[in-house]
Amino acid sequence: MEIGLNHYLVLSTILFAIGLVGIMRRKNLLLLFFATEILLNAVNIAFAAISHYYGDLTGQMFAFFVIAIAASELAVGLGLLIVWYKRHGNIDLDTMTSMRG
Amino acid sequence: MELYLYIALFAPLVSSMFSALFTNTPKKQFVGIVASLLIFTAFGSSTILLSHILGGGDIVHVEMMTWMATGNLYIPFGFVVDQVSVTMMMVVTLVSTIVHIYSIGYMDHDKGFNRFFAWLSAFVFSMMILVMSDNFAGLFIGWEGVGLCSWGLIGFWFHKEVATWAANEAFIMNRIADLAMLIGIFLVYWNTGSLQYDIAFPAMATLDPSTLTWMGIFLFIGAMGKSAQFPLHTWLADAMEGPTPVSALIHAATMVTAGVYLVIRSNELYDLIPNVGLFIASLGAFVALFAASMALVNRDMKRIIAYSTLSQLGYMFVAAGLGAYWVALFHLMAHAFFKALLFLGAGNVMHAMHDELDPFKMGGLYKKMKWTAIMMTIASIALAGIFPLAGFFSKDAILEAAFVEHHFIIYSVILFTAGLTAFYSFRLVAMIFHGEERYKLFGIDPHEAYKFMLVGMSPLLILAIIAGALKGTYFEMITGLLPNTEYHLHSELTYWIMTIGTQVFVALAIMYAYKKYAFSPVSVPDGTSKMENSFMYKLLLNQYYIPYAYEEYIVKPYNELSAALWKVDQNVVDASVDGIANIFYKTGENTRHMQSGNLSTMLKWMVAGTVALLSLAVVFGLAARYSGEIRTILSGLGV
Amino acid sequence: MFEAVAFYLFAFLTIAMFYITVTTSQALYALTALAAGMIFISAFFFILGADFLGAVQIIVYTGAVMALYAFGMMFFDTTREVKEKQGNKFIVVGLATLAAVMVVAIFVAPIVSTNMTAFYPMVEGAGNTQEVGLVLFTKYLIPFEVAAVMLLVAMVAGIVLAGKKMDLSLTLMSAEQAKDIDDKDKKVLS
Amino acid sequence: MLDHILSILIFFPALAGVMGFMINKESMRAYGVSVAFIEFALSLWLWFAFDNNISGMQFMEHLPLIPSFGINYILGVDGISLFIIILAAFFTMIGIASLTDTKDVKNMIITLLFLQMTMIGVFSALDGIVFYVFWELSLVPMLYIIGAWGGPLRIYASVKFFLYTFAGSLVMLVGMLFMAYFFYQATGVWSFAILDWYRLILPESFQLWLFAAFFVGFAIKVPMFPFHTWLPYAHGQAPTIGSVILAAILLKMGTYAFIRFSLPLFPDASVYFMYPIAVISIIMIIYTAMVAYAQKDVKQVVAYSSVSHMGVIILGTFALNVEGISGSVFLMIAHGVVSGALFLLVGVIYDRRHTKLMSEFGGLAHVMPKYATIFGIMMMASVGMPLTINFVGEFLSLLGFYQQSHILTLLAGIAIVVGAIYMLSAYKKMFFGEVTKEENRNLPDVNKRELIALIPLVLITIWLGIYPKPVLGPINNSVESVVQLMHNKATSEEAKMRIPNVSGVVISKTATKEAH
Repeated sequence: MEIGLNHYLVLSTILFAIGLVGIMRRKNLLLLFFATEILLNAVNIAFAAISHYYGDLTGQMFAFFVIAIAASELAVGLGLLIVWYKRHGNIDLDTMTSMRG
Repeated sequence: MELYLYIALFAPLVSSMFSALFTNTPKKQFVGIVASLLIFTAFGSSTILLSHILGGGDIVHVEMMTWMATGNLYIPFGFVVDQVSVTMMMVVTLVSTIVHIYSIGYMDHDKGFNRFFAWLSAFVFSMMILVMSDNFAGLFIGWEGVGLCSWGLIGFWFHKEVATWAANEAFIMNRIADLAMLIGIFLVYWNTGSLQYDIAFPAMATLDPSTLTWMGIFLFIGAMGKSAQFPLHTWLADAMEGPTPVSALIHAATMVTAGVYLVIRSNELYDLIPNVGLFIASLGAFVALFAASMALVNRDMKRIIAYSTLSQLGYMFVAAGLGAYWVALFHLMAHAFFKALLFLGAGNVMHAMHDELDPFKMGGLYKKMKWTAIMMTIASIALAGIFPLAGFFSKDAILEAAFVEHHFIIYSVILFTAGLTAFYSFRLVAMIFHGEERYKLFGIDPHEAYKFMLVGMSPLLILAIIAGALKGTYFEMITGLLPNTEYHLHSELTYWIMTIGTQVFVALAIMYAYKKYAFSPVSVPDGTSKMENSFMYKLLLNQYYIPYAYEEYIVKPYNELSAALWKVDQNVVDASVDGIANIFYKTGENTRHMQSGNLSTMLKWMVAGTVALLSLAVVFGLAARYSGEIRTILSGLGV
Repeated sequence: MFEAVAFYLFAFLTIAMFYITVTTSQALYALTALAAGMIFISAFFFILGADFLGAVQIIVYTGAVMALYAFGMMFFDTTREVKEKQGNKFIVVGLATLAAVMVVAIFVAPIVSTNMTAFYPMVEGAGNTQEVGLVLFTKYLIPFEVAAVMLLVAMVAGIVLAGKKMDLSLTLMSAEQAKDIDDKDKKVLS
Repeated sequence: MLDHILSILIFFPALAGVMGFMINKESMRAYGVSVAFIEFALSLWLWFAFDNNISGMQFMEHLPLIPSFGINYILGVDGISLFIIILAAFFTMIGIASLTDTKDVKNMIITLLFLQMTMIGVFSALDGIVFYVFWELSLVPMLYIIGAWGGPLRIYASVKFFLYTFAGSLVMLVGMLFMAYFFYQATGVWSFAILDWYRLILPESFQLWLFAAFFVGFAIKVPMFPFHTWLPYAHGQAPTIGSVILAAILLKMGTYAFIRFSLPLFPDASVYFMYPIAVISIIMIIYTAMVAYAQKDVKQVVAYSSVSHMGVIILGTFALNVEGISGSVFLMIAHGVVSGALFLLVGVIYDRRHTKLMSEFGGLAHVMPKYATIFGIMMMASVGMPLTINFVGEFLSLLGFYQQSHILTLLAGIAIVVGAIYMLSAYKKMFFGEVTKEENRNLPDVNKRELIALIPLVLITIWLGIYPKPVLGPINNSVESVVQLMHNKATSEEAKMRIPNVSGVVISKTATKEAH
């Protein structure tokens, strides 16, 4: 049985969906970050798969940059998270209501 | 000659502007004198022009400058002095000179003295434009200009509510007619390509009769407004609120005859459409009778004279409508003289009686105001049409014209009206100057007017007497321009029977008036006598309830409709706009809860929004991809 | 055959791990599951022949990211069970699935439908790392440098943000003390 | 300098406005007046240098902005826009000169100068986008003027004014974008230049839609019934100067745009929509005149009367012949002068009595004779007395439309009757009768400053009423070329018939040549 591009895409879709569920479900900011990582990884799989099946390196390049961005996002995000935690003593999404309209 | 034309035209303007300089200053005698002199200059120039025309000179035609020019439209300020306009110019300048001089005395104690002369001269200027213009647009300038001055002069005593009301009424009612006139002018322009008389009229001969009929009707409606023909007549009686010289000049001698002038000027048009002419004549006859009947019972001296003016305008329209344009113009001229005289006399009486207008409260004034009495009596005789005064020649000509043209109904109506005219004129004269001295009851001490006023009036007196003698000269001159339809009865005998019959009828009417109001005791009506309670009397006294009807069925509904429309504007038009705004506002207000500030909820909305946008993208993408197929399906469904 | 077995195995494992990540109520479990999931994903990269990417995935994600998370979690009260209000599960799952399907569909549709030719085709006879290096340092040199700078900036930012008052244990401090520190911060800033 | 006179005219006031922030309060008024005077003098120079015999655009300026999308800074004037530009400069001058003791005079003058920039920009822009930018920008200063210096309901009025007109112009923007897109489709190049658009012959179905899109923007600005309700609020709340500028210039943008865009771009659609628009105009004329009659506030009378007269302008525009369009352009000027003057006059009495209710007045002719005289002249001009400026415009507009429809012209002509009714009754209520209110007994008559503003208006009213040729001539030339262009472009039989063929065929060709 040949594994084709579609298999990877389906996998990517499933992982992406899981990530989105996490984003919508999670109230803890840290766990929310985890969900974002899942999303990024789901996309990375798709990139790598397309790159492979089309014989084009661009996909891999993109995945590479995505990883870089994920890392920097994490660095800054975690820093902010810590600051927030220092101020408020929790990182619960429901308590962050300063943007109420 | 052009110089005299310009002098005649612009001297009144200079006079008006000169007087206007002093509007805000206290009374200055010299303003009146200078104004009178300038108007007299205009009169002098008109006389020179008249003699030029009489001497067989060419028509003076000048084009001063362009007024409006766009597209194919070209309207200059052009002026023409021909037989018709020179006659009008003579009438206008002569009467206005006299009225100006008279006003120096009459307005003596008025603090608006200077302003009065500014308006009065402005009126003369407008009237001169009206009669001298060589095109319809220029005519319209004068037409509106006299309307404006009439507004200013009726409402001259603007502190009086009635006066300002009457001024507005006159203006607005004239405006209605002016609209029709404007439409008439548009018709002329689009059908003949020009508004110049000398181009437009010859071009009409080739036009479709129905177009011409509309043209004639619209122009005549315009004339009806200025000449206060039924049903636009109510303003004229109310206009008597203005100072008496104004009534004499504007509402008797000149402005109200502008309508007649228009019909005479457009004779080439009306000759082509005899049906409209007949309508004009019938309406004229009707108005003659209608107005005379109202004059029979009225208790306001000036209104009586105003109704008589209305009635005489009816005569003029009868003549003009029947194609006897020169007769109409002749009656216009003669009427201007004796009616102005009558009005100025009435002004004297008013002054003497301290602005009392009810002739029932006068009587026996002959002793105090001999000259005025003589003048008014002669003017009344002229008005009644007794030989050999001016009225006889002109009115008789109209009667003849009606008879010769075989319009016997019109003939009998105006013949009957002639009797009524004689009766109400002498009812007035008798009540004012003869009989008991009822004014004493009201503690009034009458006095004769200033000498110079009386002297100033004398030219009118002379003309009212001798104008008939000018008929031959006039006829020779005027037929250079107007159709020279002469009306000769088939037999001498009929002519004599008719003339003498008319004279006798009129004389009887006069005698009856004297008998009833001079030689039998007259009491101030108090609403008790049998006659006063009769239906006819009330009908006539209330002017056939026409002003009442206008008030009730036009003015009031207009007010109410206006108020209602304002409500509509606020509560429907504006409210719907605000309603649309409110929909957005409410939507925002209601969806504000989405913005709870809960980031988790927001994330969910975000995903939902993404899904919505993505699905749109998918749908449109598919639609674009399969547009061909979709179109086939849709056309299959008959969309 | 081997490929298929590997794919399905790792697919199952990845999905399971990530599922745990988003559902578990224990932060530590989530972290562990995530780390495991990351490693399994790198397996796909190896299967797809993107050796370099796989290596990077392991190094960056499992080595750096997960470590950072682990350290970060030390600041927080991770022993506490994560309490979360649950909304309508179907909506959440449904929306997520829809969005995922459509994103993938939209981005992939043009790739699948049109015959794309490779911009930077794989070089025959060179290892994956070599190829990546070739492309990365020629065509993508500037993005690469920018990414490097970005990482540096992110690192500095992370340190600056998180590094203040590292000597104080915020978790054990009372609310007043924390507030005092906070106020002092504000004063210094102003 | 003459090559760039339009840019100077546009940006000089704006620059002067920015500089104005540095002027101190006491000398601000003198500064404002002198800036406005220089601007007016420049506009007169423009007129002086204007070649009356050329019907096309003059003083064209061309500067690429976004050439790849064909958005360029193109300016130019022809006989249609020239006089509105002069009028704008003139009214800004008059307005600043007559400013009474308002609070914050400095900011007011700066706002006015910015407003002037936008107004002149709108009337000289020959590029769709530049036109649109100025069109929208003009809302901002006006929003400030109403919102900051207005009456008690000023916030409501200004927001309504802004949103209403803004909403309309967005639809217009869509129309413009489509127009440019269509141009791209037809020629392969993007262009927003109006003169380029003139050369396009659109299919009739497109014309109808585009006409409707442009119509919404213009109709709200004019404002046409039933989009007029923002105007009475804006006028009612705006300070005198705001009303003056609004009535005199800003409303003209709508009618001007009809002639600049709708007619030449969509000749067939213009013919198609002629009757509906004429009917709307007639409703507008009569309905608003009656509403004006029901008003108790004299300023509202003038505001509604202004809407009523705009109806005549629209009617003249859609006469689609030289007489009518020339008349309507002339009437724009006339209406600007007259209604501007009337608003100034209302301002005079408002400054003295701080009320605009007519029931508070009465007998003012006794105490303020000069004021009554000037008001009377302006009222008569508004009513359309011959030899005043308004008559020429109204006469020509109605005359022009008479060619299209007799009965509708008759109905529209009711304007001269109903106009007289509300104006005369308002005049009677204010000026005639005895002085009933004690406060009115000692009112001072118009002072020097007010006379400086009013006398020129009176003179213009009479001068152009008697001798309109200097203005009507250039207007006529340009209108002829517009009509000829429309005739040439018209595709349907009916349009060819309705739009007359003016003899000067050559003119329109040179006009389009100059664009390139």
